[in-house]
Amino acid sequence: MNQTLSVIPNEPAITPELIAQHGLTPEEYERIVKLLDRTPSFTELGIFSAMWNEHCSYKSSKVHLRTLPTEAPWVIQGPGENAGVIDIGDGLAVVFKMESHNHPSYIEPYQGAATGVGGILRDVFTMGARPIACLNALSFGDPKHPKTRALVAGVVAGIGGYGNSFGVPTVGGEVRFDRRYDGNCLVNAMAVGLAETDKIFYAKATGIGMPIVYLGSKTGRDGIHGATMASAEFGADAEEKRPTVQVGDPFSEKLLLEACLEIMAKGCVIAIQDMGAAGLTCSAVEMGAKGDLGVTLDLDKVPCRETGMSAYEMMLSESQERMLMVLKPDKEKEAEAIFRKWGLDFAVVGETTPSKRFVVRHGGAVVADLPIKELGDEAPVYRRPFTERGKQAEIDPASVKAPVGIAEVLEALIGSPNLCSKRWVWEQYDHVILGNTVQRPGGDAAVIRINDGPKALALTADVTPRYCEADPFEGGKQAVAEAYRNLSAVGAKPLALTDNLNFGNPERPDIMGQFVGCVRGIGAAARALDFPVVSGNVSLYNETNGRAILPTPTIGGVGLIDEFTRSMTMAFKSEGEAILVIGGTRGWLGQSLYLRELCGREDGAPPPVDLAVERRHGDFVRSLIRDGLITAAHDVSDGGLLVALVEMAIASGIGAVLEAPSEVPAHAFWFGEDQARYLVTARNVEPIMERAKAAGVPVTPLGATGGALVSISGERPLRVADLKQRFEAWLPAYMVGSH
Amino acid sequence: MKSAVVVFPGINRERDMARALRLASGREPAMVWHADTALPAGTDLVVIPGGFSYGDYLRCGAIAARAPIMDAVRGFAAKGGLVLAICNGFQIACEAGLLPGVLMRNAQLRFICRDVYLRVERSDTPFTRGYNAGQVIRVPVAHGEGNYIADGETIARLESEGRVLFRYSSPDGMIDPNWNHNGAMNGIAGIINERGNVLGMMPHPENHVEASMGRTDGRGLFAGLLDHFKVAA
Amino acid sequence: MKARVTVTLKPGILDPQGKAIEGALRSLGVGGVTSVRQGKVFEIEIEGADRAGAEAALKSAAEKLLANTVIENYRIELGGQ
Amino acid sequence: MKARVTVTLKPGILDPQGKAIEGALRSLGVGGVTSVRQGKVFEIEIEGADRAGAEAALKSAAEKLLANTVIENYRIELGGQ
Ligand SMILES: Nc1ncnc2c1ncn2[C@@H]1O[C@H](COP(=O)(O)OP(=O)(O)O)[C@@H](O)[C@H]1O
Ligand SMILES: [Mg+2]
Repeated sequence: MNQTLSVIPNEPAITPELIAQHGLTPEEYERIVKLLDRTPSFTELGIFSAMWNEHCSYKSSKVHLRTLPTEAPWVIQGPGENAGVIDIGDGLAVVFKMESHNHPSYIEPYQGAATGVGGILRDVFTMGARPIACLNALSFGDPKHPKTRALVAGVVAGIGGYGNSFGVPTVGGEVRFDRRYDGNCLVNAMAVGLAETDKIFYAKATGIGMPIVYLGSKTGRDGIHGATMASAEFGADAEEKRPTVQVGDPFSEKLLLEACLEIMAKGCVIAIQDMGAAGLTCSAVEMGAKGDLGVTLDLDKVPCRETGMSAYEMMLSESQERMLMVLKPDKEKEAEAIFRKWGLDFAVVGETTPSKRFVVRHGGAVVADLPIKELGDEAPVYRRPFTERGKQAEIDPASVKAPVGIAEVLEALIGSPNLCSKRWVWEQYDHVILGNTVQRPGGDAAVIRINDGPKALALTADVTPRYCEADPFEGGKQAVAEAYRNLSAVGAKPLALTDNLNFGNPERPDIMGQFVGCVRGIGAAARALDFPVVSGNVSLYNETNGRAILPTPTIGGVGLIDEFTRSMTMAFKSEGEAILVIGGTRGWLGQSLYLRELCGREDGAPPPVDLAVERRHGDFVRSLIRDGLITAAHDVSDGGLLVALVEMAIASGIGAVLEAPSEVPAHAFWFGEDQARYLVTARNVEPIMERAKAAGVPVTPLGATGGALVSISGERPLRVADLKQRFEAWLPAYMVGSH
Repeated sequence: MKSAVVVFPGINRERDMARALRLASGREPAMVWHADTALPAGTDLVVIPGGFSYGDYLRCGAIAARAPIMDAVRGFAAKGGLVLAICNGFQIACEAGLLPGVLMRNAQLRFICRDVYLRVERSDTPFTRGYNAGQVIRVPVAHGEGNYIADGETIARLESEGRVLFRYSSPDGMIDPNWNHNGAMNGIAGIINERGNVLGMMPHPENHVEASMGRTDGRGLFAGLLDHFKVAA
Repeated sequence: MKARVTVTLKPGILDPQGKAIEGALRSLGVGGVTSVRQGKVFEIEIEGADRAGAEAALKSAAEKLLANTVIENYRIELGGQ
Repeated sequence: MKARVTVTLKPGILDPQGKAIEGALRSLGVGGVTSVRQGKVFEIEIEGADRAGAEAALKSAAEKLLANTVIENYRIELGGQ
């Protein structure tokens, strides 16, 4: 195939600088030349750079991701499609995925976060699912860093701005602050949709000579690879051609959703793929490669927003709210009418071919002619060297006692940036639209009724990055275990998870070691808990000036509740009920918030996660909920027992009288972060104790609910109302600049 | 009760509304497309639901208010037909001249979704006969621009003619700025037109209609409307 | 032909955004600003070179859609080719 | 002193609002409009009569707050007293 393509005037010559600007190494470029048996054209170089970059090719992470467990009898589609799909019975499937939009959100917080939400929603409805909920996991820098406040304001407004307008409830997530995110905030968005099991749509094209249709909004110069475009090669009109920030248009996306679902219902669609990162390139190549078919695109047919766009620009544009679809030829007119009704662009831009080549024409010339399978399959795969961090020393609780009493510690923690209420955030999200929100944000997991019931989904997003850094393997396990626990605490059977792996530069062995360790931990936990990974996303190179973010493998968990009216909440229900802690307490202070916020130390081994125990305790709590033996449940995580207990008190306005522990030092007992624990309340303790004994689950009475105070014998009692005030105050006060 | 729900591009609470109407009346409402020029024959109640018609671009409700179907809605209202306009619907009704005033951005400039308390000011209208005057109900709001304003003369007229049907209040019915989340003048959450047949309100009673979901304070509005048509029949 | 329609709030109408910006400018240490009112500007391309026709179209656009004349004023400026 | 800061989207940045308005004008029968882009205008009162000082303050206001310079351009006009 030693042909040359027509020479396009004014295209830059392929120089080593240009190759480097495309993020390709000299070796990778050699590989391209060998594959083609000639020099690539400028457009082809752009296509390769898009297909072979970390984001599309997963070249640093692939070998490790393959180790994750992805199967279970209820998994319909694991990783590899736009989103994962699981069967929830009654002919229904849940489609979900989480994805990051970190860098764009740091550059332009509102639009970056908004388009992140838009992208993940598209992944879900591309598969034929109507989105029913969103979650978001956000990591920001030190509250005192001058950029943090504006990032929080912009990101939260952007997530709300998109989801609210699109019409999906945003029901859960997390918000953390840590100076390690100073130069790199993380915005991880998750979307969950509902489809019929026999009407799931995939990216794989079938049939030769089938029309490939472009749908949605027009193409502009949005988000084209910055480094490339900044090159001087473009000459005098560089200013005009500057790549631009992607702007979200939730209105168009809502129309796109309705139009797509309508033509899917009418049986017009053979294959469908949304245009996400590297837009037209990735979507067209994937459709063809998955179906062992070639694809020919005619760029003169692509609806453009701007004049004079080059083939290179069109192939790499990341304009939002666009789709590519292979249509049944006899349904073309019908499909077009539907799209016109919704006021969207519709254009046949190509067709499938038997050649297995990816051919792109523009202005009468062939600007790219590439082997379609190799574009994806031959992408480099790296086994990057990694070094694993040694185990940290365990911390003796007696050696790290803060100079203040239990009451003061509690007051400090409950009003601290990481433990305080995130109401200021989630009140900007419409969390009640669609009328199915059984449990709103603020609990352990959100609960969303499915259609008119009786089933419901429980949804959560979790990770504890400081554990992941101290011990990647334990941290990876803990993230999965915490998601499992949050789902169990509302009475849901955990079914499957999506992961969003945010790390620094994988070319650094220590960072790669974090990645490898976390993935191993996630895999181990997912396997032990029967909680497979069905979709995910990797975001690497999150670092500034050589300083990486904390390793942050966010876990999005989905669980199923058979009868939504019986989902469990964490608020105390009435006075005089027994409070029990399920799970053992050694008083583990390594990497705890107590250590960090009160002692100014960030060291020690994080709490180990015993997966067999996690599973046993989860099963136990779910059985108590199912059999109506408990009145409230809450998992114990960051901040430990007393923080969890106070959250239950605040949620209800009811206080508690607690007994001081005898075996473990008080500060370690109340604030240690031992895993696999839940707090529950019950009117009748006997049957629970009996079951616990039989199941081998440690259950310890802690006290009773009642009154307006949280009091521990020997400590200063605290008013629930005052604790609530502290809990609620920090974030709103921070956002108006008062601290 | 035969109801018709008007659907503009970008409207997104039409399903919530359809469910509330169905649960109240046992009947599926007709969904009417913005480009249509007529309402289904025999329509008793027209509903303009919540959402982001046309993305709320330009001004909330501005573009929808000029859609073809709105002439039919205006005609229907002019003949005394009942129109229920909620959230974006309220904004559209104001822009369409069916109701006076404007909904500006919330005073704190943020979108707010939370349960609020409303004092029902009158029970002698088709929209509020399912409640008692002075009753306080709890329903959600979800909007960025619900801050009702009008000129002094209009406000005075609304008040003197008893056209404010719902007001943001404390749980025990006090009108208090601390319980007015969007800064609306006089705590106005919902008003009717002069003739009393068009109601615009920001909160979402349609999201609180099922006991199994925890709250039913929105039911009174739909039950009242049903009652109104039963009595009329 | 290029044109511009500027839409501003009528005097006396409360402008919460403008107020918030005033406050924010103060806390950013931008001195001397005593009042801010926010409006909209529409940059419009209109076909043909008939100024009178264009002006009529723009007036109708402003009246029918771009401005809510209950609370807003508008101003039309016609540019050159 | 009166001033005006006009903030407009940079060329090439998607303007969903402008696009929706274009469509609406077309269906309202307002003829000839081929493109609409929406921006913001801030009408500002600034103390003192020192034009240079005012100009500096406005520039800082625009950079820090009024415009999002990642996606927007701004223009400052100083009026008379
Ligand atoms: N960004 C967010 N969006 C929506 N809800 C959030 C967000 N951040 C926190 N929440 C909600 O606040 C509650 C507490 O969050 P978190 O402290 O992270 O819980 P947990 O420790 O149980 O995982 C949860 O219900 C969560 O869904
Ligand atoms: Mg929890």
